[in-house]
Amino acid sequence: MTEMLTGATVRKWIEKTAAVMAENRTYLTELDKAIGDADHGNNMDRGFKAVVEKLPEGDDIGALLKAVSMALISKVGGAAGPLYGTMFLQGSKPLMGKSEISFEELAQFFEDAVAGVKMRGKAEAGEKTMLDALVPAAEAFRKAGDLDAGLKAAVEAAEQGMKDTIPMIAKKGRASYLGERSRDHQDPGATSSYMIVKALEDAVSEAA
Amino acid sequence: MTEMLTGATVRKWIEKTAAVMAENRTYLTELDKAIGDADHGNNMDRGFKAVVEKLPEGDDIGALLKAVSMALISKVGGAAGPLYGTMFLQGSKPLMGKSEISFEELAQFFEDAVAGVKMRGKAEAGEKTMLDALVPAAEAFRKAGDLDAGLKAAVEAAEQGMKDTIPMIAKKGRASYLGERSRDHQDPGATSSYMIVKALEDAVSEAA
Amino acid sequence: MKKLINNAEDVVVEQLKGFGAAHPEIEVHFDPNFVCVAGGVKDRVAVMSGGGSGHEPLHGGFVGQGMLDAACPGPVFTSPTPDQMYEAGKAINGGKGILQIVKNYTGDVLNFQMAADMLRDEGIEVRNIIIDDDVALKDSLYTAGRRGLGTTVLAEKICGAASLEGYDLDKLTALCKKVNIHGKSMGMALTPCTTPQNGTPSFELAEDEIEIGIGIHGEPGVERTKIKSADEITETLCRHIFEDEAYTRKLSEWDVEKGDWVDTELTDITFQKGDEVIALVNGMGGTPVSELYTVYNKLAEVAGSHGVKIVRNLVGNYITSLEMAGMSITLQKVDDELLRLYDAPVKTPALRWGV
Amino acid sequence: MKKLINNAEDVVVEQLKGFGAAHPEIEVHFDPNFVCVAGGVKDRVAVMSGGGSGHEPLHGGFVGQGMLDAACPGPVFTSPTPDQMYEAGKAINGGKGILQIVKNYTGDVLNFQMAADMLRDEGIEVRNIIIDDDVALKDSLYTAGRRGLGTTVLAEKICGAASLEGYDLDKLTALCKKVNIHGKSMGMALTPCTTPQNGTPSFELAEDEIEIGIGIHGEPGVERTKIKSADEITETLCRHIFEDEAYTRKLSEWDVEKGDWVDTELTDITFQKGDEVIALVNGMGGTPVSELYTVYNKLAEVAGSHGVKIVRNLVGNYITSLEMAGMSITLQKVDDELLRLYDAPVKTPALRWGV
Ligand SMILES: Nc1ncnc2c1ncn2[C@@H]1O[C@H](COP(=O)(O)OP(=O)(O)O)[C@@H](O)[C@H]1O
Ligand SMILES: Nc1ncnc2c1ncn2[C@@H]1O[C@H](COP(=O)(O)OP(=O)(O)O)[C@@H](O)[C@H]1O
Ligand SMILES: [Mg+2]
Ligand SMILES: [Mg+2]
Ligand SMILES: [Mg+2]
Ligand SMILES: [Mg+2]
Repeated sequence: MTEMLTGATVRKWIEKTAAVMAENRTYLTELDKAIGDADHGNNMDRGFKAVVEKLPEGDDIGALLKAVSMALISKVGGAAGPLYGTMFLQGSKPLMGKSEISFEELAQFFEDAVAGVKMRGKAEAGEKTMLDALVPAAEAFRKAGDLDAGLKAAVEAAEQGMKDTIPMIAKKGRASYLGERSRDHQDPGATSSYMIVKALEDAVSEAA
Repeated sequence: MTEMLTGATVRKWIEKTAAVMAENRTYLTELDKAIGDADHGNNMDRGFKAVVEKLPEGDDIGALLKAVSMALISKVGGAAGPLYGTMFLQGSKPLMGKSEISFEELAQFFEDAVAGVKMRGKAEAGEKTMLDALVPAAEAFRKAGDLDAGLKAAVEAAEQGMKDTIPMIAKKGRASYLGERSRDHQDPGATSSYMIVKALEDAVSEAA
Repeated sequence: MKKLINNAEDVVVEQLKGFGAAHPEIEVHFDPNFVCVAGGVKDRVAVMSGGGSGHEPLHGGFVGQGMLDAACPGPVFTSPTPDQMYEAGKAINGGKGILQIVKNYTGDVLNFQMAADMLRDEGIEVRNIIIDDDVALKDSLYTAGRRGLGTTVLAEKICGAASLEGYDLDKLTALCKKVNIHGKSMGMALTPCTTPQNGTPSFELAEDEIEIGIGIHGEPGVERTKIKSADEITETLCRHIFEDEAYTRKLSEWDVEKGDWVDTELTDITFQKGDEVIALVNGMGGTPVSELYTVYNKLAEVAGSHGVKIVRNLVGNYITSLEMAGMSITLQKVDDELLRLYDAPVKTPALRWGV
Repeated sequence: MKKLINNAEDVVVEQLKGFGAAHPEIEVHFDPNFVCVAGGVKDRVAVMSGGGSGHEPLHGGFVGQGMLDAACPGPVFTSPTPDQMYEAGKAINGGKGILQIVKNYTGDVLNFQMAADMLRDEGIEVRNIIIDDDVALKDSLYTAGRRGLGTTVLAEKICGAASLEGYDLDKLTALCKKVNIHGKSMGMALTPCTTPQNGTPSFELAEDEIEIGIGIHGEPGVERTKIKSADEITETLCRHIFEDEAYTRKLSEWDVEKGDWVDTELTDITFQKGDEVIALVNGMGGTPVSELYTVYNKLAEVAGSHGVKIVRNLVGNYITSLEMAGMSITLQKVDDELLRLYDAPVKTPALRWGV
């Protein structure tokens, strides 16, 4: 059982996320092509490539996550750049100087991250955005009570949330222009959000 | 046996030519597409439609042919407009005021017509142009000695001349830009010239 | 995909290099990418814009005397990042503040706002006006709101002229908002377009289909129909523009007193008999300009039938979607002020008169 | 075929109507079709051109102050008929003669010559200069000779300015000839184009093929190759332009003494180290202007490596082939006279500066 999340695991999480984005670049872009402008995979891949390049040395989890935020903000562009950038920025703040973090701190990270996305994008869950994966993930994590179970629950909730976007009509972002025609498509941002949560679980279980 | 070509037959010739151009509009344009700019059929059809509209009343063969010339010049454009326009103009000159013309006069018409095209386009037979149908037609007509045989020979010669353009490399007109690549294509102008000669034979044999 | 490019990942940089080589009066900066007037801005408000690339000449082609002072090009169809606007803002700051003209796409809005916050931290006054003129989208409550289309070009022209005339930041910000609520646009596509990164068309359209109400990022429009004549298409776009009701929505603005972003309610005008307008018939990139004149012909007729007088017109490619075939129509209601500023001299790569 | 048109048989007329509505300073005449400066020409040589439609903005877009006085549009890709040039000539005759600028295509040459003869019969002095700048064609003995490409645009600009400066007909004719022998062009296509009349592409190109040495009428070029990078393509066109040897051919000219058309021998310049040039990177209609900047970037580099200095440039759509994707490069060697005239003010729908 994992008691604490270490800096090394956070680093692994970020690297894994970068690998997943590279692998799923075309897939995410195809999702965005259906209801957006066909760039989400390109954006995420470009962003996380830069993240990995700019990741600082050391174990400071707050510093690592802040570096993720800065790289995303300056390399992704589009809607996803500021949103994910703000997500990591808000989440990183209480973690500055910490080389390992507890369940409680990670739960707080998720909640801060979600709050950051909501604040920046003025959106709520149910509008067919990344929040539909992130909000249930954060809630499920907190409810599970410990790190391993929490991550498992978060991944499941994120996956379900991602799938739940399929029947939704988009009310935020580019997909909202399509109105009814945005239905029956999975939201690209919710999909990348699920991937980010999943990469964290993978990193933690590998480290265990 | 036809002794004289009447004004009525000339009128029929012109109308038949217009019908043939309308029918073969796409065919001629396709030929021009291969080695030119895909408009010869459109040009000829537009031109002969105008010809028929503007054809004067009466039997004056010179006047009829001059009207053909004027309509072609003002409606065809491209290379074919001035060339066919000059052809009919030069050919019509000695026929002004005549309501019927003899073999000799028609032979002269063909020769004047050919001279007009050569003068205007600075071309000779063998350069993959309309002259490759017109020059042999004029010669074959003269050689045959009478109207019916002459027209039959002219049509055959024009058809052969038209086909002979296939292996030629164009040296005049738009097809010349293609150099070697102009080979193995039949010249659109030689094809429309053959059609004009053929329409005359048809008009004469119907009148007979 | 057939394009005149070298490296799909790098098209924006290679195009910017050529742009810089062709226009020595404009400085091109890399990493972060932005273009700005050489020599900077002195003693007047600086005007900047930006957005995803692929809409050329917007925005870089409008940098120059009497129009934009800087433009920030993102990757193709992806909004630029805040560091671009931050560096551009520092380069053109002339001590009188900066006006950002931003097309209403979530990405553009968020990135420009973040940049504005960063510049403000440096002690530079920044205002940020969102252009949302696309009448294809009826509703702002359940969508990201109307997109920014052709009115953006006119806002850049008019605000650039006003800056030269000496408008201060408050007055210029108000002017830009005025342009926005007086402008309405709508577009359509005959064909999709292909971004260099993706290599395949952004959406599919059958050989006999067109898309009405298209944005400028290759995103699908709001209605797909069978192909129609130019006149019918023009009538459809005109109907949406002329019959558009007073559109009310909230747009984010910087509140100087509060020192925060606040949502301000704005209502567009509707066109009335007797109005004078600037008409922009804009090509999407792959449509011959000759066809745009067929559209203009009908537009002038329809405007006349509404008693609306076109006092100036632009017919050509101004805000494009790569090689998409299609067009958009923009009508901007003008008064003496807007017309004077529109007519003022301008010298940019893509728009030039009077100088 | 997807186009913004109403009636394929009538596109030129409907486009001209819109053009006239958008540009009240230009008169549009129908049947025969031509456009000319409103108010006619007074006390200077009138300059006219024309050719098939589908190359817009050429030529109508260049009618106006300091450039063309009239333009005669034929059907799409088909040269106009003599009655058009005849009526246009009568409309713009200002008593000092008329210069016809004619692209070297058999149809254009023949129709303009016939019109010149008709105008001369009316007592109007007419000269006729043929532009044949397309270096893709090496030989004039076994072909219809080099085609007229981008140098035509520069000839129209420079001669229009010279007419305003008061050049008489002889001097203007000599100037136009000078522009022609100092200009070299070459083009390429990524895709074919479709004329409204035909509804199908003018030629076929595989998804990985391009055509080098293309004309502007959808006619196939001189070489078909696999698609290459923008830099490689630009290098290929540049190689043909810079390595082009002094091209000698005979062109038909009106001989005033003889009162007849005579063939005059002309030899083009070759580019030398130290030359100053105007560079035109021209889009064929369907290529985004952003891609043309990638071409310009390489062109500037190659010119530099030949010691040739680009002193002015134009990057955009000036002489097109409907919606064809592709481009052409034109280099015009200039001296003080040509540069002064190029820089002179111009106010036309498609080219405007200094006024
Ligand atoms: N206001 C918003 N709040 C939260 N997420 C949003 C918002 N707008 C868009 N998104 C998310 O961003 C994703 C699109 O990202 P991306 O394609 O990279 O940016 P863009 O839409 O600018 O091209 C959407 O799938 C959606 O999940
Ligand atoms: N100099 C010339 N002399 C005689 N015929 C010519 C000449 N140039 C072209 N032609 C003829 O004209 C035909 C093309 O006509 P058309 O397609 O109507 O004109 P364009 O080439 O201007 O599009 C060619 O097929 C050829 O037969
Ligand atoms: Mg996207
Ligand atoms: Mg032809
Ligand atoms: Mg995007
Ligand atoms: Mg033709």
